Amino acid sequence: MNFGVVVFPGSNCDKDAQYAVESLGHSCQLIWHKDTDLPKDVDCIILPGGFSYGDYLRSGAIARFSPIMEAVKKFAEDDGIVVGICNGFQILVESGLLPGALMKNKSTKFICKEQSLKVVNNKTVFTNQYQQDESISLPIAHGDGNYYVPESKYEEIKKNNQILFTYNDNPNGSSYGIAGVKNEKGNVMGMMPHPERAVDSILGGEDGVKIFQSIISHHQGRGQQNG
Amino acid sequence: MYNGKVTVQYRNGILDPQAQAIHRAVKSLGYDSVQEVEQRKEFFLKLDCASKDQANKELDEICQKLLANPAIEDYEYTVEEE
Amino acid sequence: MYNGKVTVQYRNGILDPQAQAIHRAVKSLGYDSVQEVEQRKEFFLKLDCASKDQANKELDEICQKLLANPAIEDYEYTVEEE
Amino acid sequence: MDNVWQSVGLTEHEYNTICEHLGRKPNDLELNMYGVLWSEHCSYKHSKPLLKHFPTEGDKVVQGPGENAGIIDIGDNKGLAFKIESHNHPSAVEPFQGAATGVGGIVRDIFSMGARPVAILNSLRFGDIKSPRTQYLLDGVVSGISHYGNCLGIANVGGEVYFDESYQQNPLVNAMCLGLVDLDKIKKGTAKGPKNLVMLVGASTGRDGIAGASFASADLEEDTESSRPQVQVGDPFMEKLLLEACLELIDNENIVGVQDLGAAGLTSACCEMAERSGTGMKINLDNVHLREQHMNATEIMLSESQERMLYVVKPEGAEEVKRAFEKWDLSASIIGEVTEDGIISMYHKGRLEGKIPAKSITEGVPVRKPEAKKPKYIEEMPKTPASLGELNHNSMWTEMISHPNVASKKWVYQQYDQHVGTNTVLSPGQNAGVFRIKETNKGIGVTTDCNPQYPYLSPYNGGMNVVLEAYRNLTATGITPAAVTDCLNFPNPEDSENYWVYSNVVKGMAEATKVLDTPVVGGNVSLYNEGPTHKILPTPVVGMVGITEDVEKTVTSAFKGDNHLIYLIGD
Ligand SMILES: Nc1ncnc2c1ncn2[C@@H]1O[C@H](COP(=O)(O)OP(=O)(O)O)[C@@H](O)[C@H]1O
Repeated sequence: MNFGVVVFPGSNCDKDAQYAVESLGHSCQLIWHKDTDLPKDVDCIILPGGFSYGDYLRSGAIARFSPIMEAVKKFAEDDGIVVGICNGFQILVESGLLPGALMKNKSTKFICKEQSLKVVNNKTVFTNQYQQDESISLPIAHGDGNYYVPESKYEEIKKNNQILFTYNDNPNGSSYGIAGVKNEKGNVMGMMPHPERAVDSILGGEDGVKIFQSIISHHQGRGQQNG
Repeated sequence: MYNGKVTVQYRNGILDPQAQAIHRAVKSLGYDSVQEVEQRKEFFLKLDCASKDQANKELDEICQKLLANPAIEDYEYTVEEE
Repeated sequence: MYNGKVTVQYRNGILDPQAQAIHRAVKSLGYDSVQEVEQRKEFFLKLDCASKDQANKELDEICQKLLANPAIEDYEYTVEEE
Repeated sequence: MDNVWQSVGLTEHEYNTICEHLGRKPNDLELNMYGVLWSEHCSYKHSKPLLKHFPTEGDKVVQGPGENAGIIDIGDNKGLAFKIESHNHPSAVEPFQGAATGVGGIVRDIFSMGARPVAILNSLRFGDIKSPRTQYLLDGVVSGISHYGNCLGIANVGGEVYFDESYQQNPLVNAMCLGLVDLDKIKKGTAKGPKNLVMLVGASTGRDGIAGASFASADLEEDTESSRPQVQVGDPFMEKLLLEACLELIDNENIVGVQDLGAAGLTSACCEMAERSGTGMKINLDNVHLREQHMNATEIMLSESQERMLYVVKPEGAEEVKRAFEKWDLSASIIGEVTEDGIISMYHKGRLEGKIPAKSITEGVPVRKPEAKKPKYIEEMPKTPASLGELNHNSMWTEMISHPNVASKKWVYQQYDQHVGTNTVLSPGQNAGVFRIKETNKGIGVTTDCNPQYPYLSPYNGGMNVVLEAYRNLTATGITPAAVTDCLNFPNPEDSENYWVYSNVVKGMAEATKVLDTPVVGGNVSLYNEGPTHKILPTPVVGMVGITEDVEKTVTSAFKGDNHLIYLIGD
């Protein structure tokens, strides 16, 4: 499977995401934000963590206008798989590909720690290798990870099973403890925790591997269906 | 030349973590009189537009696209000729 | 009850990287008319003080201690009776 | 100020030496340049003779002191570049920006050598934790480090936070950075080859931090609002772009030399680069991209605006190099060329504004050797320890583990990104930080250490002990120590007691590093750390690095299970 990771100015987890998917045996290319087209053969686009445009104004607010984002939107419309991690999640909500908004952590401080999460929905492109309601542990590292959805929207995304992960003890004040969501169609997801940092036991955990494996397994299944 | 002034603030009902943190800090400094803290952002833009209408139009677009996030923020703006 | 309004902005000559980044973003969206971008913060505090003088005094202290960073920012404030 | 030399913090003797060098009186621009370059911060005039004691050579040493950072050979054609630096006085005035720009400065030192920064540490000292001022400083400093380092995406792998009354007026903020470089791609701060072009890259130049180096070389006064330099605001985003662009240019053969702009801005970068190569530079200040209008030559030459680098580039490659920076939306201006004459000449608006021999500015400074006198407090120290009387072990235990110097610092390092880069094997909270080197089995261990009580009570032995403690920290995690960088934080060296302590601490550290075979490949000196009533304890922070061939074998300090035996090893 071919992954593509977009490099925005200020991205700093781009190479980590690349390393993670490559270490799982898949190919990955870095895509420059000023490009207007995605490489022909990519199957999944990752918007990586970091501080695109220094997080100035609001996290993700400026990066969403990068030239490549038009192509990413088109890719998503055509059912391509898009994953936003941390800053990538912020870019996806700013560009309207995912619901909600990300505000400053309730403590107003940056938080870097191992975080326990619950897999709320395991019937998705991104989570099919986990058990329903499984408790997993992934690193978080963010200053603006406080996810906001108004109640009405919450009811809607809950009904649509769009919530993928919730925090076991809400570290940042997120509405309903939400840590990761997908779009209604189910091909775009964003999450604040860093699965790409949890694919190697020597770094403290491997609970992130299944996210990539879920995507890969979904993709392979889709390939078989098609032909 | 036109001077545009934009104010952006959180929508009603959305808790602003920073304003809350400031409120807590003010209290911990002993200022118990303070009942409420809110904050907002102001932007000042100088626009070299052909007309005031044009400046108004451009500024409104800039607010919508960039300066405010409609999911959580409201904005207002004014334009004056320099 | 008194309504205090504080504005805080960078001192002249101090680098404001955020305003610069916003300016570049506005330009890259095609708004070449925009010549300058500045930003500042506004705070609104409700003070339950015995007198306007008292409110003025407390607000000034809060600005100095907390809301503004005297090394790089200037502040102004007004107090009105509600 | 009665005399011209005093206005820039120099002595009459130093002023006369300048006149000799120039064969005339310096003009205003030149005098100001000498003022910053001959400040302690840039010239080490009190420290040079002492620093000679340090061992600086060894099998692994690729680059010793004198460049932007030291480098050791860690095998597989890889070098480890590392250095520690202080940003004490700026952090006392504006903790957030002071600490943030401190991180920015040390990171630039590393990537200007061609190394990719992979880890940072910070060593912090504050006064009484209960005082509001300490809380204000602490909060600002930690947020500033977090703001800058996190944005750059460099993992924090360790550090220290220590509280003592003596730092009440003068907190210490030392930051260390480590990077990896291919040994055949190391860049140096040289300006070889007359007619090569001098290029200024990165942020525009404003009136920030003018005379910052002199400010760092004087005691902190109670209210120095007017004499304080304009605070420098850091832009970590700009630095990240600069970092990526510089590393993308690593294979470009048209690049002759690279230097970051730190203290004394263009002045020291131009002089140091030229001095290292025995060349000069002709600088046209009209070409410097400015942030503010109407800046004069002195302001441009002395500005300490952050996130700037100086490149020396072959003329035929200049366009290509410029384009590489433009890819990252960075400005690059050609501001001059290298000359044979060994002189830095500065032109502004068509006029020659100043001419200074590059050598005199870095080498010409008269060394100061203050008187050294054994401090009274040491003379008067009782020879036998005071009796502790009846001990209540329970309360002693509780008191110790709840002391702010012993208690967990998680509330600090939780604000730093410790895992970005996916290399961190041992993160803060352990005896030392350890990160792996991808594609190998190797790991690098690093620690910063200094318990200032020891050098205070017994300078020579205490100096040794600081090195030994760092050594123990590394070995305890399974790392073989290899080399040292140090940050010598001391009070005013012109006081003879202070100077005695300073020199003995350094001699003790030198002895220990010699015996342990951990050469000192770089460091930083920060003197004049005192306020109106408090002076700091001698605080020679040691940053020690080491290597393991098998990173899987590093160990954490936690007890691993029931019934395991506990041993106490040593005397
Ligand atoms: N400012 C800091 N930044 C990052 N890590 C820190 C900081 N202060 C302390 N730490 C980490 O906390 C742990 C304990 O620190 P310290 O009490 O100084 O340990 P020790 O004296 O045993 O070396 C160490 O792992 C250290 O790296």
